[in-house]
Amino acid sequence: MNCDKYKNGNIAMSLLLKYGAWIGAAIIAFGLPAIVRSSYGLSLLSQVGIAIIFALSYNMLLGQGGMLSFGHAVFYGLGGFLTIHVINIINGGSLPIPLELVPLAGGFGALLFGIVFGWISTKRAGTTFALISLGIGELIASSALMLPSFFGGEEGISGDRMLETTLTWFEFAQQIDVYYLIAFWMLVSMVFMYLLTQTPLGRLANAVRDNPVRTPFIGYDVHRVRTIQYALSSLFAGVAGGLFAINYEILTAETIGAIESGNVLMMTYIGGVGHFFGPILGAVLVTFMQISLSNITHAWLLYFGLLFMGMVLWAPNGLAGIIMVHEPVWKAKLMKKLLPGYALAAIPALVLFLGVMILIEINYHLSLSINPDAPMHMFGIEFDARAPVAWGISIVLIVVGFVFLRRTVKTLNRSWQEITQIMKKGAD
Amino acid sequence: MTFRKLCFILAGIAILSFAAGPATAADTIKLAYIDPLSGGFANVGDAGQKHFQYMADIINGRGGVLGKKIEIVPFDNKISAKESLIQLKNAIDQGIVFITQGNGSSVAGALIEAINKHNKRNPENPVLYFNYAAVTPAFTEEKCSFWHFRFDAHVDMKIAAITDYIKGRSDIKKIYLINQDYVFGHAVRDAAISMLKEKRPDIEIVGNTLHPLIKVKDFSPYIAKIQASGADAVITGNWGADQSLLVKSGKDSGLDVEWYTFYGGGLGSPAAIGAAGEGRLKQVTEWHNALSTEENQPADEKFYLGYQEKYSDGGRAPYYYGRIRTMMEMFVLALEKAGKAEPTAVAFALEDMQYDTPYGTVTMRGFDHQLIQPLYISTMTKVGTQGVKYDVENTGLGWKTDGRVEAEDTAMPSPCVMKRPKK
Amino acid sequence: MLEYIIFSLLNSLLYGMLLFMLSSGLTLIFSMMGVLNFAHASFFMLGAYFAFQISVYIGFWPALILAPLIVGFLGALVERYGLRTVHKYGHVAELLFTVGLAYLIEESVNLIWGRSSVDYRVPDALDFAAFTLFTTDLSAYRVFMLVISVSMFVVLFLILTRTRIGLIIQAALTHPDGVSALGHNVPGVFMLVFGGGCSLAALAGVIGGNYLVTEPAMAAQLGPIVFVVVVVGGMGSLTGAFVASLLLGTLQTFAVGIEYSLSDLLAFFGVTMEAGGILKDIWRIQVSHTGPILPYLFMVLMLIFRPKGIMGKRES
Amino acid sequence: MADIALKLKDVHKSFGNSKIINGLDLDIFRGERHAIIGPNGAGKSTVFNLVSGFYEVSSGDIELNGKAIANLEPYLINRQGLCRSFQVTNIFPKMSVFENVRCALFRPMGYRHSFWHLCGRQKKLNEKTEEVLEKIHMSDRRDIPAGLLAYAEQRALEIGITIAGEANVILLDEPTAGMSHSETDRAVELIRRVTEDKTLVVVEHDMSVVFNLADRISVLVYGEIIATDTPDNIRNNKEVQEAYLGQEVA
Repeated sequence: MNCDKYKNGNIAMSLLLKYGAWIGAAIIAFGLPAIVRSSYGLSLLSQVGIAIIFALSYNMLLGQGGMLSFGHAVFYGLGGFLTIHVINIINGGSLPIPLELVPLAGGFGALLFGIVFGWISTKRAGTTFALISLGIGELIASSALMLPSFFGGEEGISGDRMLETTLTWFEFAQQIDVYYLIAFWMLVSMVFMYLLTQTPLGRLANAVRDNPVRTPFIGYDVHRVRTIQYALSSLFAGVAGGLFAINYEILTAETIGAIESGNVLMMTYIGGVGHFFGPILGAVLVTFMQISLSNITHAWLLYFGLLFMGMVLWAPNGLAGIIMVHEPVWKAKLMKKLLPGYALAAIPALVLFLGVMILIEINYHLSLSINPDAPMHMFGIEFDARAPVAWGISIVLIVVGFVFLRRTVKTLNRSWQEITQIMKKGAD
Repeated sequence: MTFRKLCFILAGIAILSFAAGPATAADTIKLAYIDPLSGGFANVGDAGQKHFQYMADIINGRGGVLGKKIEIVPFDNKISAKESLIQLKNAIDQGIVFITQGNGSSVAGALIEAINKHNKRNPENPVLYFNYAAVTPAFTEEKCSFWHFRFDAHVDMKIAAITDYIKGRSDIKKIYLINQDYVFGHAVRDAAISMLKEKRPDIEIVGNTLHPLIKVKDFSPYIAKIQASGADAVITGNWGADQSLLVKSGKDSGLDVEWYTFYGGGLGSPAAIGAAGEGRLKQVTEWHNALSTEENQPADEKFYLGYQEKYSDGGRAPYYYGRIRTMMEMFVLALEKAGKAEPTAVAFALEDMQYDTPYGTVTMRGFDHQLIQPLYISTMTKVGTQGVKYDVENTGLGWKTDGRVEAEDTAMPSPCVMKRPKK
Repeated sequence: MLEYIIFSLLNSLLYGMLLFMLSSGLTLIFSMMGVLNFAHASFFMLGAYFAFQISVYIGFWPALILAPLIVGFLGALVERYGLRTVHKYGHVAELLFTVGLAYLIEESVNLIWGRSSVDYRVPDALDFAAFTLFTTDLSAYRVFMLVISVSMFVVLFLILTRTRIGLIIQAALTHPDGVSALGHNVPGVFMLVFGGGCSLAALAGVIGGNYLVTEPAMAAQLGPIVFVVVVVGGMGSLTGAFVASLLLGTLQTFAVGIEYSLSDLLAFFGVTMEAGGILKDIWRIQVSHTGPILPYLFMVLMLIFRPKGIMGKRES
Repeated sequence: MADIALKLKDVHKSFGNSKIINGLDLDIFRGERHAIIGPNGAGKSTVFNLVSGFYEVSSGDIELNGKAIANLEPYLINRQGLCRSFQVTNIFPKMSVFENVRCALFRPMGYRHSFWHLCGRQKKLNEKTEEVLEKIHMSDRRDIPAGLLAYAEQRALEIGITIAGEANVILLDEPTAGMSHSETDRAVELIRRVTEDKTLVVVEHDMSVVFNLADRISVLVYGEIIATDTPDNIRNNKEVQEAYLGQEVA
């Protein structure tokens, strides 16, 4: 992501190259409803859009500023609550704001809180910051139940998004209208958050993350840089919360709590903190897993936990990291050296996954399903979960998969080493 | 081809492969069950699903209704309002028009709001919501909705039953109120204070404490306060760990009080409380597992044992929601009366419907959609003593009836003003 | 009133000691390895479940010894094959690893023991009232808990001050870099400390599991309170953790008894508040409602104004 | 009397009971290259840390360009026109070489905490960055993450960051530590070139570097300056020889 190459030549071509990703994103965002027509699918996509803004705003802290926060949902939730109150005030009569602009109310409200909490908590980074964010998160989440006139107690605050004034011809009765609004704000937020990384502040946030000791000697107060970055990140989290309010028309205390904060951390980390687009991937994947996977299997939490642990152990740079290590290889036209290795490793990996999956599903069926005695269905095959055959098959699959995976991974590693060497030579 | 292009192509393929539509509805009458099926509250959600499945088994065994079978379709909402709304959309997309849910007033409130809006915005395609356990009074009072039916007694009704029972207990002179510090706890407290004042003005309320929800690990300080107040009885709406820890902590300090609870028999609570509740823990419910023997209802006993055999996980998760049976039977009657599985017609059919349970007649009040049913106060008692035949959750302890409160005595006035669609 | 105060003091002591058992292991782990172990409470839960299972088969007393040993062994394995792998990616990765671990442990417990609470009971030998003071009983089991936790503190203290390994650990607490320079097997010490810390949490689980409720949510419900103890007590200081535990125990116990709110305070000065909305909510909150959130407030203030903690030797 | 850029007056610093700096007086003239030498533990790095605001002064005054700077926050001292490098390499490892230098230019070129300028569009800023890269001979490495550079290159980059901001007083802490002979020669050449018309204070162990580079040398022993003079005079100073230089120079 380097914006500083001054390219001469065909301007149209270079513009397309430069903005291709954005144009593509816009086409995808606005084109998806042509493919996904069900209202459930659109709800899912709407949630994905909200999650993308939220995760990107979180990465402004973790990835760009080196601040690990356990309380980011505070701003998401506050933004949401402020927005729903604003919606109710507008419905009450006197305040003529079109619905399309209402998310900004959440954003700027969250910004104010972000300035205050940011100033309090960013004096120190690292574990101290993490723990302060955790503490503040707990405090705000607890007070949500104690201050029912703002947070609405357990039932939360609800409102009606069908306002009198709108800027567009949408009336926001149907999910599709709301989806377009979310897609619009998602793209706007994405562009702004990307541009922010290209400003002096964005670079200074990187500098503070990389080396807070050195930063004062280029003339900056570390605390102030962090506070501004933190506040701006809250702004976008607030916008995400505002869209949440419009999408669901209800805000409950769960939006502000630790689970939501943990969620956004996982999304961002699984997606990859090192690249701008990482959190987008994470938000898409995790939202899908949480909502659709839970309809397929009750063991989804276990799969999710395993995925997360696997990423932490073997892919600390997330999905984006996995993709981006291949960029130089592709550029050097060496992919053909890797592909056989991947193909070879994919087979035992699948076998291993299948074995683990069968084992997990059998166990869930036996211990947590409605009726353990009923036969199980997997891949259209009906079988008895207590039968030793099923157990035997899964264990054999696991053992075979594991043994061969180890071997193929070794080969894969060797071809990687080879490739790095070739590329090094090429570079020199 | 650039690396970027490759990534875009792959992403495109991924998106297209996702675009599969939902399965079309088969020829069954579907009831969407939206409750937590994973995470911390999954045990409660699982148990509810088993109750519904058991009832569906029975109804389908009789040949179903309107010539169709009933199908329970579970949706996992992880007890989150947000996820519930997404799952509601999911259910509607699958052509399901009957929804049921019970756990969490936050979820129930969100569903009522969402269903009201959905039905207003899509009048040709309405859905109907049966609430089997969310007890916030407002749902059938200020916030009442034509599309919502409640089959559980709400907070004020349960407190009315408890206070009715206490009215006859002249040995209780001092009462302590301890509740969770959120809307539900406040409702329990307020109702208890006003009804006690009305029914037993001589009783002194010696303490009134709110504590934070779920956060308290050690209840001994609260027990010390109760101890110091000299209370004879405690009324609490606490559920889950807040209830178990409270009662257990009371036993450890030798606190000699009666515990009047809403959820003493709630799933997992008897096992968690165990012997600490013997002879002290009381609950207010529409049903418990000793009723069939106490009132000599062998058919109900058979019903209970059938569930225990098939779905109770070796007795660890026993039959609990008597009202789910009532609800499903009334649902079947309403379907038959309406003659079609159409929400508006079913809703009108349910209004003012009466149904005879083994333990008396219940009425779905037409003007606010609140079920009026008799309630029982029962005490946790050792199996084999005082006619208690079955235990709960393999604890060796069961329930024994202390008193019955007739349906009409639990009925509360309601300020409900309902907007009805045209018939 | 006297009765109330005496029992509140006793309660503070008991609760504080339970907190200390839970957090002492974490203090060691956090100070030495810098790992904010989110799975610590999960090991506490594992201790309770193992103890339950063992007590079903061979009784409570063997469980008291066996369960912490098994959990300690598991903890050591986690350190050896998990944490050590992610160590090179930095503290954030280590911390997230423990978050994932907490997830997995909870789901596994669900899978093995089911989603409801298990019937883990106080052993019959201890199920009586030790003595009655005024009108309140003190159960023998609570006395037993007190004895176990105090003796654990003493043993831990002796190990840390009197044995060779203890001295190495102490040195590593304050100067983690220096120890490796002296040629000690630091990875080995880390494994030992992590395993040991986990088994301390498990011991708390064994004796706390039946006093509280043994259920899959018990780890999550405990929440980050253990971090509060570690932070307030200070990095690298067991004594600090001890003092902080007792302090938090007292704070929470006594806050319960104070039923004054801000409006009462203002009324004392002759001011009456006529406010609606959110202000009214704030005025009406009584101190007794805030007991369990006070620790977090305490932690945030501590981190802002004295990040070393009460007795910490260095900042994190 | 020449113009004084940096002045230390009776500066004391102690950590607990141990006194590290004991009444230090030092005048650095504008435009000179001044080396501070001394045996290990004499307090050379401590002096830098005091001047740059890293440590608080126990007592005494420090003046930069005539303004008191003692106990100011480091970033404020930096804004007064002082910049320093570190003994241990101290760059921004995950950012590219170009970004490293550019970051050092934000404040001097008036960008403050701007989040409304796009770096790529700031022509002057980028030209200036290229200039600095040219000066430290790293233009061809501009897009490499700084953490992946070779050691000597990282040190060169650090000097680049330090001088980029047009601070008029530059503090370099052992700029050639850990370098080979040829690398050292190149580094000295670089320092000489980039500190033209600036005031340079350098702490250094390598005596050939010191005598090659410095206009004046101060000798610091046990927290006190025992001599300040030209290289030749220092070389011949008996006291200095006894205290420190000894056989090293001979």
